[in-house]
Amino acid sequence: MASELEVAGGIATRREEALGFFQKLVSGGLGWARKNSLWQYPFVTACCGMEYMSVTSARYDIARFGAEVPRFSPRQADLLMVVGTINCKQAPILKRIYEQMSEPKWVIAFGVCASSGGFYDNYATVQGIDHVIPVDVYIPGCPPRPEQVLDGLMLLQRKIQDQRHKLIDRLPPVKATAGGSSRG
Amino acid sequence: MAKSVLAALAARFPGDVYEPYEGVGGDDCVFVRKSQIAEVCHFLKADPALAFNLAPYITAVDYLGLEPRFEVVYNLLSTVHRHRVRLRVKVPESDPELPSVTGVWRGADWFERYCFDMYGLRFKGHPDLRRLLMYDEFVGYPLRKDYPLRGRQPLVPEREVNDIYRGPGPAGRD
Amino acid sequence: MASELDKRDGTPAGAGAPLAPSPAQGYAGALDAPLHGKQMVVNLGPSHPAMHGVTRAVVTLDGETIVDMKLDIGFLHRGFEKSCENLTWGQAFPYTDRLNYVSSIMNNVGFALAVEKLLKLETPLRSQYLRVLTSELHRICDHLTLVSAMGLELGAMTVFLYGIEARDLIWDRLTEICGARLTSNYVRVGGVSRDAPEGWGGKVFETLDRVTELRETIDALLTRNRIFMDRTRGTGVISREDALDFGFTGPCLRASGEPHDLRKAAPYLVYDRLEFDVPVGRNGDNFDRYLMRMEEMRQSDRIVRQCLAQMEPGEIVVEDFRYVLPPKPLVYGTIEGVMAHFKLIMEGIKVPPGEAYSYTEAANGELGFYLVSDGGGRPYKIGLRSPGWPVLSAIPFMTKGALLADLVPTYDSINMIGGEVEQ
Amino acid sequence: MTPLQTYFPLAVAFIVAGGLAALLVGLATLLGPRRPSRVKSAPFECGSDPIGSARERFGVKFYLIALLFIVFDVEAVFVYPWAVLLRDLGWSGYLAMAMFAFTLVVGLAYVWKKGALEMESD
Repeated sequence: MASELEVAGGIATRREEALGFFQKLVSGGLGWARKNSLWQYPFVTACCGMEYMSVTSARYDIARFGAEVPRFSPRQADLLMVVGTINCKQAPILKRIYEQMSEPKWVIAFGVCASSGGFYDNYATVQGIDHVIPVDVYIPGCPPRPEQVLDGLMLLQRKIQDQRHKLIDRLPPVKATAGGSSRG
Repeated sequence: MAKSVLAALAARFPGDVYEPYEGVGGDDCVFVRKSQIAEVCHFLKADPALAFNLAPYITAVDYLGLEPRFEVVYNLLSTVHRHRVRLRVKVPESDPELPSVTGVWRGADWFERYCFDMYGLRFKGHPDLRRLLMYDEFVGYPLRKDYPLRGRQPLVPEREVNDIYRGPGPAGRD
Repeated sequence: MASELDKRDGTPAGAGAPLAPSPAQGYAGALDAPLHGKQMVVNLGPSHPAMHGVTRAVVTLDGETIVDMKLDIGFLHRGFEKSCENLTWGQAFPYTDRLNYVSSIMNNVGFALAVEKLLKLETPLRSQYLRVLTSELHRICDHLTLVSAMGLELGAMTVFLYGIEARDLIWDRLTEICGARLTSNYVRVGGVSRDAPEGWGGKVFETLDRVTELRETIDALLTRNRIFMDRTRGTGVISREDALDFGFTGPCLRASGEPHDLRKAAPYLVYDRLEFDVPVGRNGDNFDRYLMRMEEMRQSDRIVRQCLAQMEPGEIVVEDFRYVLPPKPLVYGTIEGVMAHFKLIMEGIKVPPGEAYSYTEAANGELGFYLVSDGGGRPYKIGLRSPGWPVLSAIPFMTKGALLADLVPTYDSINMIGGEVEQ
Repeated sequence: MTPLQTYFPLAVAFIVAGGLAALLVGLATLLGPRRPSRVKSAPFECGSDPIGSARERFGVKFYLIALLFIVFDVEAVFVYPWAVLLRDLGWSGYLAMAMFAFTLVVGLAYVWKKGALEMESD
């Protein structure tokens, strides 16, 4: 769900057109609802955390975009905000938290270190969290100014609005696979 | 007042404390033989005239190419007399083992684990000598001069990202 | 029968006190037989708000009390030393910003003083004043962040909003002088990079008044707050000898009663011309560490005002092109300027071979840089003694036997900054 | 006002409350996509591998505290309606309540002396 941007295209029959119309209606409605209540999981590690504090505080208020509530459990969060440098020891933690987040979920790489490793090009740092998890919006800046963060959030909201949201979206429950290390 | 520290040390440990010199900016430094470092530190802390009661900053340096390759540096401070001393201990690469000073100060615990984690220097008598910063699956000692700068050992299988061209990165140590 | 029952569901092997000889012979004894619970191991992992996202504490709990704790750090180890060994001396400054990223200018000043100690370089008076001025502004930011985070994690949301608002105001003034809100990259070897814009002093005075107002509001909200006192008074206690034995420096050491402050013990830059006093606590618990920060903010406020008063116009950087980039007109105009510029950028400052240890009083304590230079333009080794490092290593000692809920204010009051502890 | 009408506002309140709750929870479960996976069902321990199981035996003092809480909480529930009707019940109501409260105070004294209230002792 995170970043598969399916854009409906090609020649559609009348029935598909009708169905398409309802699809678009539902997708638009769900997109509007989801984009305006993004509850974020602040995966804060480094200096961008200070800028994150300013973004969520009174002056550059993120609450105007509905993303004010930080939820520290992946079950209740829609938006994984990776704030700061992710090093090789933190990568499995990040991957597990991303997988434990419940759909629909999106990922923002907050700051240059999360987007591409920043100027820590050495043995310890993961060169960008897209090596570990799929990312929706990259926010440059070290640390990015709060306005940049809000701009990144608005970009994500436009993406959510244009995304295709299905009304009933189920996948068969996974069969109890035997064994398998939990670090998978 | 600084000369008294080196004088007291030279008097107390004639053979093991050698080449005292005045470092840059007036610090007094002295070399200590590897086997005696624990006793010297114990003496420096216990002696009321010196009273180096603050846990020292311990770090290691990798002089690749010189014979005793590694060197462990102890920067001590006494908050009573407000004077400092720097002990330098030469450690050959063939036997990177030296006695631990955690018996003297409990604060030295993590500094020694850092030296072990980054340079591979073992400390005899350390209660819990494991890697401090790097993960246990990491092979090798990253801060050694012969370890490559970008020697990443990822824990998680890397996803292939083909839309971004990553340049060669900053110029290495030419 | 009862003793059989007692034996079967007695304490499992290896946890709690060994099974006492079963007192359950008589009927009454059975009721008083100790029924120990099994100790639960909780993993306060890296991605946890109380652990500031970068430390993992594996805590063994007996009910609510912490029996044992193992700290696992390194989740923000970014290879500071290795990276800096492959850069020139001037390029290492942005890396030092990100060590204690809440008060970044202090790391710059610490690193610049260390390099200047190796170079035996004397910086002009105005640049020393500017360094002290901006360092103290960043010290206020650091203490504000600690107080607001401590308030937030003990439930006081308003304190957090006031603190961050005050910090944003100071960041605005710092943006005017260094160009960046947080990672200032303001200091250079031999001086500072920019002079204060005119009228800056007046704006700093206004900001300081507003910050004082906000800080006194926070003080009124927290210091005599029943809940805050109950949560922080008497928790995370460390005595003066233990603090010294663990290597505490800075506000955490002074909270335990040891009046050691490098700005007074070994004054550097212009600290000997400024009068300020150093608060010293008594019983080394979280409440004292919080009071240290509040009092130090007032002292820093005094220092900044004195600096602004005593500062006269003059050179802001030493006029020696072997260490300092020449101004642009000289670079474009003269051949020496171009040569100096090229040599400095490509090969860096030629620091004479040698090693030096320099120490400054950063917001959390003694920030030490142990530099080794092999004569080339790149540092051979940068050893960083971060003030928060030994304090964090004492957390298992300080919280042994405390309640799990006391771990949060203790962890906050030592102001663990991932960037400097895990380099 | 027939007895039924007096309870009508109460019924409306229950319906609105129940309906709102059902609506919110129902919409969330209906519209929420389901992508179950093995890692997602593993317990969340701040991103690291979970250690030990949550169902451990903990000290018996927690059970005692919970039991005492229920006893005295229920007593508080009885006190509320009595407090509302204090004037109308007159002395007989007061005496009845006093008897009820006194028995619980005896219970509290026994528990206090027995030491079940201290959390420190194991």
